[in-house]
Amino acid sequence: MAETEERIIRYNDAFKETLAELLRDDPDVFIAGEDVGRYGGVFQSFAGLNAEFGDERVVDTPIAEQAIIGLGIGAAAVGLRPIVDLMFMDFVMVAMDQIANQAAKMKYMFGGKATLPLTITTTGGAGLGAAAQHSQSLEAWLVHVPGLKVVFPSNPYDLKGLLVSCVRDDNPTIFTLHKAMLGSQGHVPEGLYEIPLGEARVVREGSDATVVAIGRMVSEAEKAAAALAEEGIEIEIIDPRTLMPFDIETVIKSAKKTNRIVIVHEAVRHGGIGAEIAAQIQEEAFDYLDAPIGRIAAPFAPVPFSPSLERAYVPDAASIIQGVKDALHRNG
Amino acid sequence: MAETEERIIRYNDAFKETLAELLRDDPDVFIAGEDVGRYGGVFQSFAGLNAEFGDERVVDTPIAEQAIIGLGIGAAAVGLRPIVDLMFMDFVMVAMDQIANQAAKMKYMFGGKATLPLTITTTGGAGLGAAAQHSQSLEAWLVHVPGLKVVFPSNPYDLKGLLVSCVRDDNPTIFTLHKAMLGSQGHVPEGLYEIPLGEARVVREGSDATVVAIGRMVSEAEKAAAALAEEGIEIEIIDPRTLMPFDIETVIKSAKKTNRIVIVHEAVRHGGIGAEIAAQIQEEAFDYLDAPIGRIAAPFAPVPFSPSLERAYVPDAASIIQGVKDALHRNG
Amino acid sequence: MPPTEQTKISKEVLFDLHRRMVRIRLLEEAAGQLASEAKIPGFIHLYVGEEAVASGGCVALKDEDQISSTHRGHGHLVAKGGQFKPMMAEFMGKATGYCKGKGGSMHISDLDLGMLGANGIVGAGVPIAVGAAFANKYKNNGLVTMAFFGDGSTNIGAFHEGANMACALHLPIVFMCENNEYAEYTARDRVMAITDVADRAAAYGMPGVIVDGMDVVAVYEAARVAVERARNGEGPSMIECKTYRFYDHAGVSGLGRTYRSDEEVKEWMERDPIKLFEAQLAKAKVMNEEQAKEIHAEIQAEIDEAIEFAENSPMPDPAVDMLTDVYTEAS
Amino acid sequence: MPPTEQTKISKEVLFDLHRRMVRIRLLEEAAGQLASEAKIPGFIHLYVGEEAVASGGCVALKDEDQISSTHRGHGHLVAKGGQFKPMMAEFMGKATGYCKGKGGSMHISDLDLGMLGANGIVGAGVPIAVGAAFANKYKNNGLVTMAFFGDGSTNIGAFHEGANMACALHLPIVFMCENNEYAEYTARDRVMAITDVADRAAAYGMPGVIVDGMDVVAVYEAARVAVERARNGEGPSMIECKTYRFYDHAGVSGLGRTYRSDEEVKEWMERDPIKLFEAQLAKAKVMNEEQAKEIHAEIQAEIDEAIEFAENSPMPDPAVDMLTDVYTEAS
Ligand SMILES: Cc1ncc(C[n+]2csc(CCOP(=O)(O)OP(=O)(O)O)c2C)c(N)n1
Ligand SMILES: Cc1ncc(C[n+]2csc(CCOP(=O)(O)OP(=O)(O)O)c2C)c(N)n1
Ligand SMILES: [Mg+2]
Ligand SMILES: [Mg+2]
Repeated sequence: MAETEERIIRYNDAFKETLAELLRDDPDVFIAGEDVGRYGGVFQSFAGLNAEFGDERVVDTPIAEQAIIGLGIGAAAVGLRPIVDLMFMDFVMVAMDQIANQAAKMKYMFGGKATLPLTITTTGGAGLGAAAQHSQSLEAWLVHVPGLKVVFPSNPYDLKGLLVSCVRDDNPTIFTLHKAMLGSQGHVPEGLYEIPLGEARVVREGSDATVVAIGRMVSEAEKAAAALAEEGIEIEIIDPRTLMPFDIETVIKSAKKTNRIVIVHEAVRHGGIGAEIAAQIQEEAFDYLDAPIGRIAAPFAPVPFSPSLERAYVPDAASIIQGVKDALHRNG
Repeated sequence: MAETEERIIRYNDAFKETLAELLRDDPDVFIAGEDVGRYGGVFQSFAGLNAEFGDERVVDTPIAEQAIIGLGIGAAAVGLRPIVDLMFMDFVMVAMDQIANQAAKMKYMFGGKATLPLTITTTGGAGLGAAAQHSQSLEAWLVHVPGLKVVFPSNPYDLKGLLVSCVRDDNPTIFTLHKAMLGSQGHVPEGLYEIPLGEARVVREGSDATVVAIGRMVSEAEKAAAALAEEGIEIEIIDPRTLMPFDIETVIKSAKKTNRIVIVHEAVRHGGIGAEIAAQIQEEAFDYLDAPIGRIAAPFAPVPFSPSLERAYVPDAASIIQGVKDALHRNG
Repeated sequence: MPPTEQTKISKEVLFDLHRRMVRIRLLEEAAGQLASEAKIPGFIHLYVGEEAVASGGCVALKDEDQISSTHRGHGHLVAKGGQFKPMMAEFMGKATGYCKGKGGSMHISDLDLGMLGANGIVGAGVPIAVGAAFANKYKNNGLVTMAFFGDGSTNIGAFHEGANMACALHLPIVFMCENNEYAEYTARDRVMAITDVADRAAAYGMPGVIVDGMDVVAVYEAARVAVERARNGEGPSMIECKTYRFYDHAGVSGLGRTYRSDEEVKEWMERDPIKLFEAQLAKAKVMNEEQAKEIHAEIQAEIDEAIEFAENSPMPDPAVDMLTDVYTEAS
Repeated sequence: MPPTEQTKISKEVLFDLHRRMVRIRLLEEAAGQLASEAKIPGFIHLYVGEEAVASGGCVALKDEDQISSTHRGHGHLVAKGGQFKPMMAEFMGKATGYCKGKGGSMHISDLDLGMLGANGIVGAGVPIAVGAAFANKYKNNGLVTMAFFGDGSTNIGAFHEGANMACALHLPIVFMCENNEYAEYTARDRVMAITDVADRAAAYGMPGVIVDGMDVVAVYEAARVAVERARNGEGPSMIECKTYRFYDHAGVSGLGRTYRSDEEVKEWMERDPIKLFEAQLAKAKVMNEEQAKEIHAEIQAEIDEAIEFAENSPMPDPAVDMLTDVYTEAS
C-alpha cells in the first residue's frame, strides 16, 4: 500500500462504504437482515444503502435468524452473492444449524457441486454494557466448523480489504465487526481492494516476546507494547486478521524468533481460539519455546453487565503486560 | 466399588435402567423428547419407561428442539428435575440459544437466584454411516460455555454413575451417549450410585506416554495399549469422563510422570477439546514435556458418509499407536 | 370500559390496575432520565405506553403464577410485584440489584415473584414459559404461566415451537402478545403478511382474541378469561393487545424519528392508557383527579428513594463477584 | 380425478405423472432391498406410498425451477429428474454417486436439476428454499421454488421462519406439505393440536389447501394453481397433501409395528397412489395394464443397470477425497 494521502475514516463508515462499493460493483450482491434496510442498521452501519440501492437489494427481514441465513444459503446456491447480517454475534446461536450444519457442509455433502459465496456479517465483543447475550465473542465455535471462513478485522483498513475478500470468496464467510470499535478511526483508501483471507499482519516487530492479538485486542496490545517499550521490552504483535484459514506460519516464524508467546482474545479463555493457536505453536515450535504459551482472555463466566465487572472481565493492555511479564520472568 | 459379582449389561441398557431408577427415586424427575415416550426412543434407549411411568413423566414432544430445551429450563427453574433429550448431538445446533444463552447463563444473569437441575441427554459420534449431520461430536462448543457441565461416558459403569450425578446436579448438564457404543457391554451394579462430575479415571497405568482419550476413543486407546505393550511400550490412559469440569490435575500428574502426551478425540481436531487440554498441559507441566503434545482427531472436513471415508475419518487404535510413536520418537 | 362490564370489577381491582400502571410509568420515566444522563449503562428498552398490557395481564394472575418476559421487561417485573430499589440498583449495575448487577435491564428477574426473567434474545422466553407451565401441570398445583412477547417475536422459531408445544401438551399458559406495530425500527407490515398476530393462534389450535391494549380493563377482562381457561385445564390461549411504545425502541427519544411519523406517535399518545383509565375512573367516580395525583406522588416518592438507594449502593467487586453464580455448588 | 378435470390434462402430462411415480417406487423398492441386505449403509428413509406428492408437485414445475427436500429425499430427486446411476451409487457411498459418496441418502442432491438437497435436519430445507425463491424474484427470471416438508417439520422453528419470511417478502414459492400423519414413531395428533397443517397457512397470510395426497392428479392440479400464482408474482401458497408412508420411518419394515396399527397401514395401502392412478388411466383408456407393465419393466431394467453400475463403482479414496470439497478454491 503506497498511499500518499491518508484518508482517515471511522471503522463503521469503512464498513458502510465498502458495502456500497460492493453493491455498485456487482449486481449479484445484496444485503438482508433485521433493520439493515430503511433504518440503516441498529448501529447505522448500513445507513444510506437502502436509499441508494432500494428495498430489493438492501432488504429488511423479519426477526428470524435461521431464515436469514437460509435466505443467504439458498440465494448463494443458485448464483447470487448474498451478504446477510446477524445483528449481534450472540445470535449465531439461534442460527447455528443454518450456519454450521447447512452453509458450512453443503459443498462437502453434495460432493463439491455447491458453491456458496455467502457472507455473514455480525458484531461481536463486549464493552458496551450489553450483558451476557449481546457481548460474546464466539469465534472458537466457528473455527471448529470445516467449511466456514472466519474473519475479525482490527482496524478500518483491514476491515475494507477483508470484507471485499469475503464477499468475493466463493465460500461461506463470517465477518465480525467489534461493536466497541465502530467509532475508531484509521486510514482507508477509496475504492475496492482485497486483503487475502489467511494472511496475518505483523503489527509491530519485536524480539522479546510475541503477542498474538485478535480483533479489538490488537489495539490493547499496541498500548501494552508502548508501555513495555518504556521498560525496554520489545514485543512483536501479530494480528491474524483471518481466524480460518489461520496463518500459523507467521506465528511460528515469530515464535521461533522471540521464543515466548502470549495470545490474547476477548472470548472466554477455556476452549477459546487461543487454545488451538497454543496447541499448534507447541506442535510446530516446541524446541523454541522458553516459557509456556500464555493465554490472556475472559474468565469462565458469562459477560457481566455491571461496568465494574465488565471492565475487569475484558482483557486490556494491563492484562497483556502482565501476561508478557509472566512469560519473560519464566526461565526457558 | 467392591462388587463381588459382575453384572454385565449393555451401555444402552445401563442408560435405560438408570433412567428408570431415577424416575422411581425422585418424583420431580421427568423425561421429555422426540419419540422417547411411547416408542421408547429411536435407539430404544427409553424403552419401557413410558409404559411404567406414563405419558406425564416420559413425554413425547413435537420436533422442536428449542422448545424441548426451554421446557427443561422452565420446569427446572420452578423446581422440577427434567431430563430432556436431543436425539442427535448435531441437533444442539437448532437449540444452541436455549442451551448456551439461556440454560447456561440464567443463574449468572439472575445474580445467582436461578437453580437449574436440568440434564440434557444426547447421542454423539460417528461410525454408523449417518453422515455429516448425524455424526458430530460437538463437546468443544459446550465446554466453551460457562454454566454448563459436559459429560461423556466411555463405558456402562461410568455411564450409570455419571448420569445419576448429572440428574442430581443442580446445574445444566449435557450427557452424551456414543451411538456406536450402544451395544457395548460392561459391569453395572444395580441401584443408584454416583460418580462425581470432574473426576478422571486412570484406565491403565503406564510410564512411557500418556493418552488422554474421550468417549469411544477410550476403548481404541486400550486396543492401542495392548498392541504397544507387545512392543514394550507402556502407555497410561486417562479417561476424563467429565469434560467440564475437567480434571486437569490427574492429567498433569500423569504428564509429569510420562513426559509425553497424546490426546485423542473424535471431533474435528482444529478447535477441538484437545486444543484446550494441550494448552493447559503446556501451561502446567511445561518443564516436564519431552515432546510436543500430540492430538489425534478428525481431519478438517464434515463427517463423510461413505464407509471408506468414514473409517479413515474417525481416529482408531492405529492412529493412536502412530501418535504415541510420534511422541516417543521425538527427542525431549 | 363500558359501564356494564365495569360494574363487574371490584374497586380494589380497579385501583390495583391503576397502581401497577402508574408504578411502571413512573419507574420507566425515571429510568429513561437516568439512562440519558448515562447513570444507567448499556441498552434500555422502555415500556412506556404499554403499561395496560403488563398490568391487565398480571392483575389477572395470582401472585404464585409465573410470567416470562422480553428485552422490554421492566414493566412485566413491576406488574408482577417487582420492587423499585433492587430494580433501580440493577439498572445501574449495583451489587444490591435484583441480579447483583450481573444482569442489568435486559436480564432483570425475580424468580421469587414468578418472574422468569427479561430476556435479551427475542422469542427465547416463550419456551421457558412453556416449561414452567409444564411444571405446573405436572405438579397439578393450579398455577398458570403467562408469556409476554412482542409482535416481532412471533416471527422467530422459538415462539412457534413454544406455542405449538404448549398446545400439543395442553398446558396452563396464556400467550400475551404486545403488538406495538414495530420490531425495533421496522414496521410490522414489512415483516409479516398478516395484520393481526391473533391469527396465529389457530395455527396451534388455541383461541386467539384481539383487545385494545391501551384499555387496561379490556386487557384484564381478556386475561381473566384466558387465565381461568388455563387454570381449569382447558389449555392455552392467545391474547393480542394492540398497543404502542411512546419512546424509541431503546432509550428515550420518541419524536422526530424516520421509521415512524410524529403524527402516528402523537395519535397513540392521545390514547395513553393511564390517562384514559384515569378519565374513566373519574367519570365512574371511582377515583378523582386528586386521588390519582396522590397515588402518583406516593409512587414517585418511592422511586426517588429507590434512586437514592441505587446511587448509594456499591458496585460489585470483580475480585469477589466475577466468578460466583456461574454454577450452583453442591450443598 | 373427475372426468371434467381429466380432460384438461394432456395425455403427455398423465404419462409423465405416472412415469415419475413408478420411477420413484421401483427405485425405492430396490433401495430398501439393498439396505436390508446391508449393501446400503447408514439410515434410509423411503418414499414409498408418497409418490403422488413429489410427482404431482414436480410435474407442475419447469425443469429450471427449484425444489428443496427432506431426509426422505429420494422421491423428490427422482421426480425432479434425478438419474438412477448416480443415485444408487450415492446410496452405496460410491465415488460415482451424486455426492461422490460424501453425502449419502440423507444429503442426496443435484443442484444442476434445481434440487437443493435432501437434508438431515428437519425443517432446515425450508429457509434454503426461501433463499432460492428470493434469488428468482431478485433476478426476475420467472422461476418458482417448491419446498417439500413433512407434517412433523411444521412444528420446528426453521419452517415457521421460512414460511413467514417468504410471505413477508412475497416470494415465488410453493410450500408442499407431505402430511403422512407421523413424525418418525409419533402420531401427529400427539404433537400438534390441529388436524390440518393447511391451517397454518393463514398464520403467514398465504392460501392453504388440502388435497388427497394419494391422488396424483389432485396434487398436480393444486400444484399447478400454486405454481402459477407464484410465477405470476402473487406470492406463496401452501398445499397439504394427505398421504402415508408404507414402510417404517427408516428401513423397510412396514407391518407389525407398535406405533401404528396394521389395519391403518393396510387401509392406506389400499389407496396406493400408483395402483389408483393406473386404474384411473385404464378406465379412461389412456393407458392399459399392458402398457403400464411395460413401463414398469423398462424402468426396472434401468434400475437393475444402475445397481450394477453402483456395485461396480469404486469407493472414494480417503487419501484423495477426504479433504476435497470442503472449500471452493479460488479460481
Ligand atoms: C434473536 C434475536 N434477534 C434480534 C434481536 C434484536 N432485537 C431486540 S428487540 C428486537 C425487536 C423485537 O420486536 P418485538 O418482539 O415486536 O418487541 P418490541 O421491541 O416491539 O417490544 C430485536 C430485533 C434479539 N435481541 N434477538
Ligand atoms: C432438527 C431435527 N430433529 C429431529 C430429527 C430426527 N428426525 C428425522 S425425521 C423426523 C420426523 C420427521 O417427520 P415429518 O416432518 O413428518 O417427515 P416424515 O418423516 O414423516 O416424512 C425426525 C424427528 C432431525 N433429523 N432433525
Ligand atoms: Mg413490537
Ligand atoms: Mg410425517
